[in-house]
Parts: sequence; C-alpha cells; structure tokens
Amino acid sequence: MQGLIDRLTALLNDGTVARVLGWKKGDMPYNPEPAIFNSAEELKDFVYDGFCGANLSKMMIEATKLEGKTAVCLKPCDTYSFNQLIREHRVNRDNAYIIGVGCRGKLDIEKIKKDAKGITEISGTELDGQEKVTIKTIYGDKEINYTDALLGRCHVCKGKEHMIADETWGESKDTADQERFEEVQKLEAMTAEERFEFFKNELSKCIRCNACRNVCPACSCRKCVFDNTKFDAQQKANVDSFEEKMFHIIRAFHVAGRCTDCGECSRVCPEGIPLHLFNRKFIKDIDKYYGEFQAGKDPEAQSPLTDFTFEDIEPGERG
Amino acid sequence: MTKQEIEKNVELIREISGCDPYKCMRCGKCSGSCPSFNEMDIKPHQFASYIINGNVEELVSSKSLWKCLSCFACIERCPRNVEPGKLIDAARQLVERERGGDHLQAEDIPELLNEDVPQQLLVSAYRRYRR
Amino acid sequence: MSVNENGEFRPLIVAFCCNWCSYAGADLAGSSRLSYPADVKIIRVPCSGRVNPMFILRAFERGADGVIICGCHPGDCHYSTGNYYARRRMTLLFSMLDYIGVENGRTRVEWCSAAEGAKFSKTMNEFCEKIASLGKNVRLGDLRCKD
Amino acid sequence: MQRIGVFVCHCGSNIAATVDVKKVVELVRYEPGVVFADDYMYMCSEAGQEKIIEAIKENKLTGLVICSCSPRMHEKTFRACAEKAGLNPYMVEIANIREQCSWIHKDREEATEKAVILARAAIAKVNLNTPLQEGESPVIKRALVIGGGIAGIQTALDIADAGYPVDIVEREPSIGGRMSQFDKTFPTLDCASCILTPKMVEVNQHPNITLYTYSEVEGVAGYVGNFEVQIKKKARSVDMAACTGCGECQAKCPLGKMGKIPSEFDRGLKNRPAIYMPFAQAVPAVPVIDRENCTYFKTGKCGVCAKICPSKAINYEQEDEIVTEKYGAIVVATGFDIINLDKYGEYAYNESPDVITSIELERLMNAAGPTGGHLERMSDHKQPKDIVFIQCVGSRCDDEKGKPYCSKVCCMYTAKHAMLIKDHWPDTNVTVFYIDVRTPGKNFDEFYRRAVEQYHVNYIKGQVGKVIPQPDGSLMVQGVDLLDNKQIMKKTDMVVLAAAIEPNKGVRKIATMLTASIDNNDFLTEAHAKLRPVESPTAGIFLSGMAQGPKDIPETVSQAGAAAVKVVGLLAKDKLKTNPCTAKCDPMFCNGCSTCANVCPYGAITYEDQLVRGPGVNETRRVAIVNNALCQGCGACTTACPSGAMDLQGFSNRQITTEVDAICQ
Amino acid sequence: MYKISLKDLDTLFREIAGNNELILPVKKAGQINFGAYEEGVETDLINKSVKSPKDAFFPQFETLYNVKKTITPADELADGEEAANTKIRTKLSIEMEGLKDKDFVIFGMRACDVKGVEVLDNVFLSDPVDSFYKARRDHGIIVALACKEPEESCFCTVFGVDPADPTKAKADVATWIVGEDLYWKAVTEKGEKLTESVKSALTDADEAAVESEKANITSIMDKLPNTKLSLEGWGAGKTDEKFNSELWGKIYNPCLGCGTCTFVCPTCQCYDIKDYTTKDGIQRYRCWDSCMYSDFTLMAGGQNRTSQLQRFRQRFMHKLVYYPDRYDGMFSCVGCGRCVDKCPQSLNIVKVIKAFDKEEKGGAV
Repeated sequence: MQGLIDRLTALLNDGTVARVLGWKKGDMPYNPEPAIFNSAEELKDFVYDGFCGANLSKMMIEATKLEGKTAVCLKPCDTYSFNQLIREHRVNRDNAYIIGVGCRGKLDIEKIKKDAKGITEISGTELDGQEKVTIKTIYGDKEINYTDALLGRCHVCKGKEHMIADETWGESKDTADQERFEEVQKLEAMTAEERFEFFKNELSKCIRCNACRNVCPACSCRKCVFDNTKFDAQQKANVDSFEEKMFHIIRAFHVAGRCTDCGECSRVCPEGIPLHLFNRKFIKDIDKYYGEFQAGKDPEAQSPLTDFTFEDIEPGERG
Repeated sequence: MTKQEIEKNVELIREISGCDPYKCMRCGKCSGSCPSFNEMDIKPHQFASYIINGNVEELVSSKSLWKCLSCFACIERCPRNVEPGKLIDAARQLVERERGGDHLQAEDIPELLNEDVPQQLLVSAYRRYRR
Repeated sequence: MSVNENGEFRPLIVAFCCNWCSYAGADLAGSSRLSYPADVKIIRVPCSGRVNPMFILRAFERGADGVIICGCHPGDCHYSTGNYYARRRMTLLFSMLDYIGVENGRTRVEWCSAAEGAKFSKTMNEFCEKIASLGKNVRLGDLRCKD
Repeated sequence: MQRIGVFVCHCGSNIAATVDVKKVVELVRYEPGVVFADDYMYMCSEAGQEKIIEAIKENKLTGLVICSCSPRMHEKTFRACAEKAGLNPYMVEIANIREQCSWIHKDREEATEKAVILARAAIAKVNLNTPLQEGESPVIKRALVIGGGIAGIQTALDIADAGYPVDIVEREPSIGGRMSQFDKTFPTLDCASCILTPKMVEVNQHPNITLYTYSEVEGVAGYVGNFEVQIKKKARSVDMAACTGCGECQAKCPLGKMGKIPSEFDRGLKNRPAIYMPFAQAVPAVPVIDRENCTYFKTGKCGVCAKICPSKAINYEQEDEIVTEKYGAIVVATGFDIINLDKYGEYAYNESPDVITSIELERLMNAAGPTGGHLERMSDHKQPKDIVFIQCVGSRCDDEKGKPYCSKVCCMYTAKHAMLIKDHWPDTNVTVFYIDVRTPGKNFDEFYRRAVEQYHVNYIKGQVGKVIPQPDGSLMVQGVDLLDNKQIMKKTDMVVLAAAIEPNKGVRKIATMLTASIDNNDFLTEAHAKLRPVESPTAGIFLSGMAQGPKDIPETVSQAGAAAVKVVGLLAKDKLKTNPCTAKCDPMFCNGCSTCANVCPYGAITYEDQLVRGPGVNETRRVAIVNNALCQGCGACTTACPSGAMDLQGFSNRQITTEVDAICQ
Repeated sequence: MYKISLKDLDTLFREIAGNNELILPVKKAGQINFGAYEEGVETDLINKSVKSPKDAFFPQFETLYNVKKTITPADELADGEEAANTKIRTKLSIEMEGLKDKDFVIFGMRACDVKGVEVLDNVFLSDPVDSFYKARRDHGIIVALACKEPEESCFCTVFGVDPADPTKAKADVATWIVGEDLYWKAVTEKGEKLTESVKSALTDADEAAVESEKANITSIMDKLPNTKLSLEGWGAGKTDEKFNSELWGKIYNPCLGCGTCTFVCPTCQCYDIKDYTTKDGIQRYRCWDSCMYSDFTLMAGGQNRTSQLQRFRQRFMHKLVYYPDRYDGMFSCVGCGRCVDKCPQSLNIVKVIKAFDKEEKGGAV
C-alpha cells in the first residue's frame, strides 16, 4: 500500500493530477470511506485494503468536472463502470487519471460480523496479505479464510484485467469460483409460485432507502424518474405490494444493457436483499437472446436495448 | 329426425371432420377430381350444402357414403379447405357410432369386413377411435 | 377488475395500440362489427416504441389484470424501427415479470396491421379468455386499489 | 385547472343504439375539470360544430373531449372547430366510443360503462394537455415514382404535365411493365403496345421527367416534403449517351444464337442474347449486358459486342452507381406478378409445356412474340384445335392454399383470349371452366356475352380437378359441370391457367424503406379504404396501380391520375405544417447520455453544451436538443430515456400514465 | 422480579399474543427486523435489528384518511335544484382512518430504542398532538431487553443511555437474558398489568443474577471504541458556529444521498403526506421521508436544500444542535449505531463528531 501512496504522492507533487480519489482510513478496522485527497499531506490517511469495495467510478462524474485531473483508483471490475460512463458522456476522460489497482477480491463485513462481534482489530486484509484474516474482538479472537469472507460479487469475478487504465498498481487475482448465472438459473428452475414467494419475502424487507439506486454507477441520472414529476411515480411509501417490485424492476430495467454487474446494489443494501438477481436476470436474457454482451467492456459497443435485429425473438417466447 | 337431432348431427359432423361447410364456394373442384363421381348419387360438391341445409338423413342414407374411396383427392385440392372427403367420412362415423361401434378394436375388424365397406373407412375409423 | 352481478369475473385489460396500425385495426374491427369483450380499453400511442415499461407496470399497480401492446408488424413500423426496440424491451420485461413469479400470459405483444381488423378482434378475444382463465390479478395489484 | 367541455355524439343511431348517451353525459359531468357536458345527434355536422363553438365561448372552455367516432375519422374536424372558436386545436381529445365501443358491443349497459371509462381517460388526458403550435417545413418540389409500368408512367406524366419534375425508378432495363407484354386489351380489343408505346416515348422526351431504368431504390430517409432517396443505378455496361440503339450488339452476341438464356419479357418462351433490349420498343432503347450470363464477364473472353459497336458504347468497366436525390413526394407503382404455380401439381403446369399461363398466352398471341403471333403448342409447334381455360387458379383460396382474394382481371382477359382465338381460328374449340364470371365494369358483361353468343365459347360452371398429360401429347382434363351435375373427361390440346396475381415481390422491401404499411397479401394499405384510396397512411407516400390491389388498365390509369393529383397538391404547397407532437427535452433532467439519439430513426437529436440554470443548478453541461422539423413524434427516445427528461408533446408520460389511471380506476 | 427459561420463551410469547398483538425481533430472509409474532416465527434477541422498532409507533406508511366523492342521483334532487349543476350534486365526505384502539406489546426493544421513543414523544406529543402517534403510544406496552452482546458500533452511553438497565429508560417492563433464563421486571403500571396477565408462564426470581449481568454489560460497554465519544461543542445554541463550519464541505462528499441512515434510525421523525387516487376519491397517507433525499420538502419553486452538502449538514445539525435547541438540550441521537453499521459509504454520525472534535483540537482531518 505504501507503494501506491508513494506513487499517488508523486503524481500530486509533479502536478500530473490535482487530486486523488481513493479511500480514507475509517474509525474502525473495516470502514474506510471514499474520499478526495487534495494534497500529499492528506494522503497519510489513504488506505487500500480488503474493505475498499466501493466502486469509485460514479464519484468521477462530479470529480471530472473540477479543474485539473483527478487520479482515481479503480479495481478491475470498477473499470467496466468507468467505461460505461465514458460511453454515456457522463465523465470527462480527459480529466481522469486512472490507476488500475490490483484486487484479490473484496471482503463482506457482514459475513465477518456473523460470528465476530465487538471487533477491535482486523489484520491480513491488505492486497499482499495472508490467506487468513485475523479478527480481534472484545469477545475473543477469530480467524476466517479470506476467500470465505468475500463479497458475493467476487465469487463471479469478471477477471483481473483492467478495461481502462493509465497505469496499474499491484497484482490482481481472478476470484471467480461460481457460475455467474447459477443463482438466476436456480430461481428460473423454481415454479412461478416459489419464485413469487422468494421475491415477496426478500422485497418485503425493502425500506425504500434508495441506497441500491444511489450507489449504482449506471443509475447516474441527475434526477431519477422516481424522484421527478415526469411520471407521477414519486412515491416513498413501502407497502407490502407491487409498489416496491415496480421500483426494483424499473431500477433494473433502466440499467439493462448498461449494468456492468458490479454488484454494488447488493453490497450496500441494508436489508441484505440480493438485488443483483434482477440485474443479472436481464444480463442473462440479453446474452441469451441478443448475443453475449458485457457492458463497459467496449465503450464503442451499441447497447442491446438501443439496437435490434430483424430476427429478434418475440416477447413471451422462450428461446 | 327431429330438428334437435339434425342440429346435433350437423354439429357432430363439423366436430368430427374439423371442417367448416360454410366455407364452400361451390367451385366443384372436388367433383372435378373425384374418381367415384359417377357412382355417387350425391356428388362431392353437394356434401357441404346437404350439411348446411340439414339434410343429414339423406346424406347418411345415400350411396355416396359408402362410395367415397377416401382417396383424399378432394381434400388435397379443395381451395377453401372445406374438404368434402372429411365431411363424408364424418357422416360415416356418425353411422358407425350409431351402430354401436364406439370403440373399435383391431380384433373386431375381420368381422366388420364386407364388400360395401371400403377398407379406408375401417382404417380411418380405427385411427379415430383409438385416439 | 370487476365482478358483475352474476359474480362473474370481468377482467380489466389495457391495450396500448399504435396509432398507425393496430389502433386503425381496432377501428376496422369496429366498422366490420367484429366484437370483442368490453373489458378491453384501448390507449392510443404513436408507436409501440412509445410504450414505456413504466406504463405497463403502472397499469398492473392500479389493478389491471392484463396488458397487451399492439404494434406494427416487424418491418412495417411507421417510424421504421420503433417496434424493434419495443420488441426487445417487452421481451426483457415479460421475462422479468415471469421471473418474479407473475403469471405468464398477463402480458402480450401482438403485431397487428391497419388491415387486420379480424386479427385484432381475434387477438382481443383470445387475450380476454386467457386473462379470465388466469383470474384476478392478485400478485401485481397495489393493495390500495383493492375493491 | 382546465375548463373542459365534453360532447357526446349519437352518430345517429350508430352510437346511441348501444350506448346510453344521456347517461354518459350525466356521468362525465362530475369528472375533474369538466364544466360543461352535452350530447348531440351528429357532432361532426355543421350544427354540431356550431354547438361546440358556442359552448366554448359561453363557458370559456379551455379543453374539449369529443366522444364520437375514431380520431382517425374526425380529429381534424374537431380540431379545426376548436380553432374557429379561438381554442388551440391540440386542446382537443377524442374518446372513440363508436369503432371501439358501440359498434363492437351489444350489451347496452356494458357499452355505456365502457364509453364512460373511455371518456374519463380522455378527460384525464385533456387536463394535462398544453397548447401546441404547428411548425413549418419546406417542400421539395420533385416527385419520385417507383415503378415504370402503366401506373408509374401515367402518374409521372400527369405530375410532369402539371409542371413538377419527376423521376421514375424502374428495375428492368426498360419501362413499360406488364402492359408492354400484353397483346390486346379488353373490352375494346385495342392493341396494347399501340396505346402504351406513345406514352413511353412521351415519358422519355418529357423535359420534366428523369428516367432511372435498370435501377433500384436502395434507401429512403426523411419525411413528407423532404425525402432523401438513394437510387442504385445498376451497371448497364452500355454508355447510355453514346448508344444509338442500333441493335447490332444483340444481333451479334454469340449467346443469342446458342439460345440458352430465357427471355424474361417473353416469360421464358423464347431466348435472348446476353446483351439485350427486352423488346423492340424498349425505352430507353439502350441494351444492357446480363453480367451473370455474359461470357466476357464469366471468363474474360469474347468481347464481341464491344468490337462491333459502331458508337463504342460498350463499357465493361461500368460500376453500380448510387444517386442521392431529394423528393417531396413518393408514388409506389411497383405493380404485380403472377403467383408461382408449383403448389398446384394437379394442373400439370410443370409437367407439360402445353399447360401455360394467361400471360404466356399473351406472348404467344402477340405478333412480336416468340411465335410471331402464331398460336401454337410449345411441345410440337402445332396449332391447338381444342383449348381449355381454367379460372381461379390460386385465387379465392383459403390462406395456405393460395390467395384469398379475387384477382379481378382474369374473367375479362379470358373472355378476351377466347374471343381472339375464335376470331383468328374459328375452328378452334374453346372451353372455359369457371366458378363465377365476374364482369362488373363498363361494357364488361356485354364483352363476355359476346364471347358466348357471338363466338360460341363453351363456358362450363365447374372446376377442373386434374389435368393429365397423355402419351399422345394431348391433355386429359377431368372436371365437373355443376349445372349438369356431370363429371367431364375431356381431351384437349392446350390448357391455359388464369393464375392469381400477387404484388411484385420487391414491394415488401420498398414498403419497409418507406415505412408504408402492407396487408397480409403484401398489397399496400390505403390511408382509408374508401376516402383516401391512393394515399398510404404514411404522409407523402402515394399508391398507384396493382401495388395497391388487383385492378385493370382503365382503373390503373385513373388511380395513377388520382395519385398524381395528390402529389401535385402536395408539391404545390411551399411549406407544410409539421406535427407539433414532437419530442422535447427537459435540460434540468437530461443526462446527456446519448441513449435517445441512438434510437432516433430521424437523426433529430443532437447534443449541445448548454448553460442549465435552476434550483441548485448553474452549470454548462451536455444536453439533448430535438430538431422539431426532423422529429416525427414516434416517442422512441422517450422510452429509451431513463430519467424521463425526454417527453413527447401530446403523448406525454404523465398524459399516458393518467389515462392508465383513469382506465384502471 | 420474575424469570422464565429461554427454552420456554415461546410459551410466554404465545401467552402475550393470546391477549394482545405482539411485536418482536423476527428473522426473515436472513435479516432481523421487528415484526408481528406468528406461530413458529424465528426470533433473535441477541443481535441488533436492521431497522429500529419505531414503526410500532410511527409506521413507515399509514393512511390518514380517505376522501370520498358521491353524486346525488338526478331523481333525488330537491325541487328547484338543476340537474346540470354539478356543484350542488357533488358531495365530498372524509372518512378518518381509525386510531389504534387495542393494546399491543412490543418485546425486545433495547434501552437505546426506548430512548428513541422518548425523542419521538417530544415531537409528536407536544402541541399539536399527533393523534395517530398518541393512540399507538397509549396502547403500546414496551418490554425492553438489556443488551446481551453490545457491538462495536454501539455508543448509547454517550447519550446517557444505560444498555444494562432498561428500567432507567421509559420501558413498561425490563428484561435481561442471564444464562439460560430471561429475567422480567415490571416497571410501570402498564407493565404490572401485562405481568399479571402472563404470570402463569413466569416464576419468581431474585435480582442478584441480574445485578451481575448489569455489571458485565457495563464493563463490555467500557471496552467498546465509540463509547468515549466527546459531545463537547455540540448541543443547544451552537447553530452559527457549527452551521458555518467549512468542515462539512470536506466530509460530506462520499454521501450517496440515500435514506439508509434515516430509515434505520430510531429517532428520525420526518414524513411526507401524499395523495393516492382511488376509484371514488383520494386516499391521503403519510410515509417516512428522508432529509437526505433531493426531493425532501420540495416546493413548487424548487428551492429546497439543493445540494447534498446542505442535506448532509441538515441531518447532523438536526440531531446534535437544532433538536437540543428545541428540547432542553436533549440530543436526538441515542447511539444505537445502526447508521454506523448500515451506511453504504461508511459515513456516520460518529465520524462526523470525531471529525469536528479533531478539527477543533487542531490538526487536519
């Protein structure tokens, strides 16, 4: 990590960049927050470890509007989002200096907390850290395999390549050990009643906090349809009904063909709803019906929903 | 036959044959194709109108009923998909069913064979009943 | 949704019809007196590509039992491509509705030209039957729209 | 808040018989925004409109809902009516309670209830309507006619005579179309080429007409008044300017003598060289090289034509050329062909050369045809003594068996053929198997009766079931005489099939490019079957000839003239009012993401860095701009836009949502 | 003081649920939230619920009233009343939504949650009294539970909450889990009444075990990192000083503007009132709103808080300055730590307080 800080310091000092967008040490061992560093001095609080899961691409929308270049640390999967934002003219590439940081998968604190309460110290989460993560708590010490504590999305890792970067730092690891569409397939294999129960159960927890939407790098609308008056759809009520399903379907639909499957929605949901199951269903359908497509891989590629062929499958048909 | 019986039979013929006699435009292509035309008292192109007009009794007691070879020439060529061959076959089914041959078994066939019954009929009856 | 005095279920069906084809098709069905159930209520849109998935979900939220989108046959779009985009959108949306466990068949897309009055009527009759067989839209209605 | 007036039309008894009009008035009165509601016998009548105007003035109405027939019928009428009373015409909405309610429902209560709901949806929408202003777009004063048959020729001549430049695109090397293949025409028995050729020549010489023969339309962009069309001029391999049409080349082409390439013009009854003019009177009188068959193009050897051409017009290097031209109006006159007869094995068309189609008979009887006008059997070149005509081959069939429609012209041309044969060769025995003889038209039935009464043509009501070629070269026809209730087995020398006609295969591609709609049978759809029969529903596209439906020559010519008048009417305008129901972007919400531009079929959306100011916003950013002259109001962009920044005026998101709500209440 | 074996808790719940509606921490789809008791429901009394139990008194969504429109039929009109006059024939009637009129028990609230209710009381029970809230408060019986395993995000002691002793909070009954038993002590009259009704399930117990458990909890709290937080510089009268601080601009940046913190918070009390069109009228309902949302308090002119910086500042100023200003120095944070746990960007009130502390004591942030 010191190497990265040194490099960032150099970039700031030689004027290549005016600021750095990275992660700042938290007040607990596991809660670093995204932050902008304006000087080499401020960089002393910079951190990059297994808890830096946040995808910083979306913050570049505002950051690249600022004077001068902003250096941003992007993990391999974050670069897909950044590419997608370039395609949609949402970030100014000229004002971005991308450091492709290495990644060996990011940690899910909820998984760690499951049997570790009162955490005071965690070690072994650095990029070059150990296979095991050691957790000290006021109730005693715990140990967990790094791979067992990974975020769900890391199990379907898109690979260790950065799709876009001005320079890279650190080694990456492809942490995929699951089929990407396994969960979706499992649901598809259920009966309609079972599926309805599953989603009803999960979505009944939704508190309409909009964290999934606000964190999503594809949901970058200046003002969401659910917040503006254009559709008369701005409702904050969560009633045990279709309403939040409608919200989640539209949320996923609006990013269909643009969603890079970065998994931020599921990561941030305070109620642990597997929101990526909506997005990934669309991705699976798109792949199946219109040919494989990975948003953010190629910033020039036409999105499947703004494209068509004459022979497309008819709605309702199962291909 | 009472009016209800006639209606029932007409409906039955339509159901068994799956054909709509009202589609017939009286072009006569069926009669122009039929190898048994001269043997028949009611000609193929008349089948539809007999059914439409409810003259089922005449139709089922006609010679034509047993003269149709089920060669399917009319079915093949009918431009309107009225398919007189299927209509007459359905009329025959009507008779066969009334004779109580509701569930025709393979072993019953030899008994039923006689000169007047075309083999085709047995085959098609067999096929239909075993479905 | 409504239930008439005989206690018979009468579905509520919203049909989004493209102004250039199926809306005219519906007119033709009308002038040819090809009837279909009064349960179908048509909303005129300039193109099937104008139909936002939000409209469909909104209809369900407000208590519709079925939603059908009618547009020009592929290749015949008045605006050349609108129905192609609609086709992709609706394919994905319908698949998603199926995925979350909504009965298959509450949604439908039909391509129906201005000349196909008979097809329009036939489609609507079929769709009404289908929805009637599926019954009341329980899974999709907003609770507040309950009678 | 709007002040809405609701007007419910009885339409005589058309609506009032099934819908309780009074009850509708009574119920819609309480809808939000409604301040006035009334009914009238005929809302569209002068008196009805007066009533509306009066109500607007008296009640200071700001919006109207007319519950009546389809908006496709009278929306314009009521908009004009509103305008007369000083109201913006786009403050009018129609609730379609006739076509979509009273005409299809029988139960009065049910129909009334639905009418109220439809009215409610329209009222909810009007509450959100805003006045819209029509824009203007210039009209390019040039027309395009696709197809150079008699329909296209007549349309082009009429437009050109009115003083407007017009281009004809014809796929074949010469204009003339089907009519040039005919021998005589019914019911006057004029020689087809005698009346067609002068028109072809006139087209060629007309200063306002440009001919693109051996050319195809490749792409169409734009909209009424402003089409941009790409025309592919296929390489002719002959320099049009240099060629004198002397015909030396086709006479000397080695392939002509070997005779292996069937002549399309003579329906394969004769062969042609690789460099050829389809027929002697071809316009332009310039041959083309059929590159697929030409020895030079296949092997690089030969080159006879280039060597002997006195004016050095042969150019093997010529390439396809794309010409882009702008037009204000386009006429589709792509004509027809006859169906493929492979499906009808019973007529032995593919088995015996003596079973021919009527159009082949036309060539056989034509003095310029393969036999020099001598009627002979293709098998043994003997003159047939007995001829059987079979009607309705593939016409009037159930869907999968053929065409469901009547081809309309067969009865008449068969009578013509029968008569001509009897006239030339009175000994010939002519039999016609028919289902019905259809002769509506001036002097048509008289014509048919002449065939029977004067020429004793044997008309048999009944169809032929099978044609069986005999070992002796004759044909056995098995048919029926329905009136005698007898089956007929008849030996004959020649069988002529009245094959169903169908729209030219190419029309599908053209219709797609023009976004003109076609019906199940690929005939182009009219804007209104009765009232706008020569217009396509797509503005600026007009229909002429068989492309729209089966018709004979006089009908084709009159339709061609009608289409020309519509075109001239359009071109005579300097500016067109544009549809104000265009997309509009709200820069406050626009992300500048380009998604909308990706789906816009008209390229109407561009992006601009714009200063956006609003609550909490004061920055220059990329936003979408809609060009109102280009936007046609399809709304594809509005659905693609994730934030709802892009909206369609007249069909806005909130308007549609509110309609949904009103219906689902 | 009574006790009941943890094994027999379900008997107790069934007993309570037999008489009253019972709300308790329920685990559903992997998450703990307060929910209604049902036979066979999975409860979790050790871990913190995602959402606070404030729904029990102030639900996320509730109908206030319905407006119905009725039209007098033409034949029922009085003489002289014109049929075309829509005004005299349209009648609007308002149907109030019924107030809570049955007692209910909310089991397993923590001391911090109970304190949170106190914060809400200040707002909803002061003039003008919110009748919906009051009815729920009047009928709600709070059975509080001492924290068995406080977590590192907990800092309730900073706000004077004692997680070891719910009797100090405004609970009706206080309970503790000690060993294999749940200890039960009625605090208020309501609590006594409830205890009486479930007495058959309880056995007498002495307080010694509870006392040692209290000491244990207190010692755990001492070891937790956030319990030493200093509130110096916050509270009533600090508006100018804090509002104008430039620090906000430096720390708000990662905030997503989602409503997670406000919706899991036991003290956030902002709501929005909206209308929903029904078949024959309007349903007026209220639902939680979040000051973090861009459309919070949006007016026709569009001039609400227009930047996330303003919104971010508002939330903490409200908790730590405005509320104390209004209610005798009482903070409207109870240190439950839910926002600390759930913020997607790891921002939270603790970090804000620490940042100000650090800045005021000098040195960069």
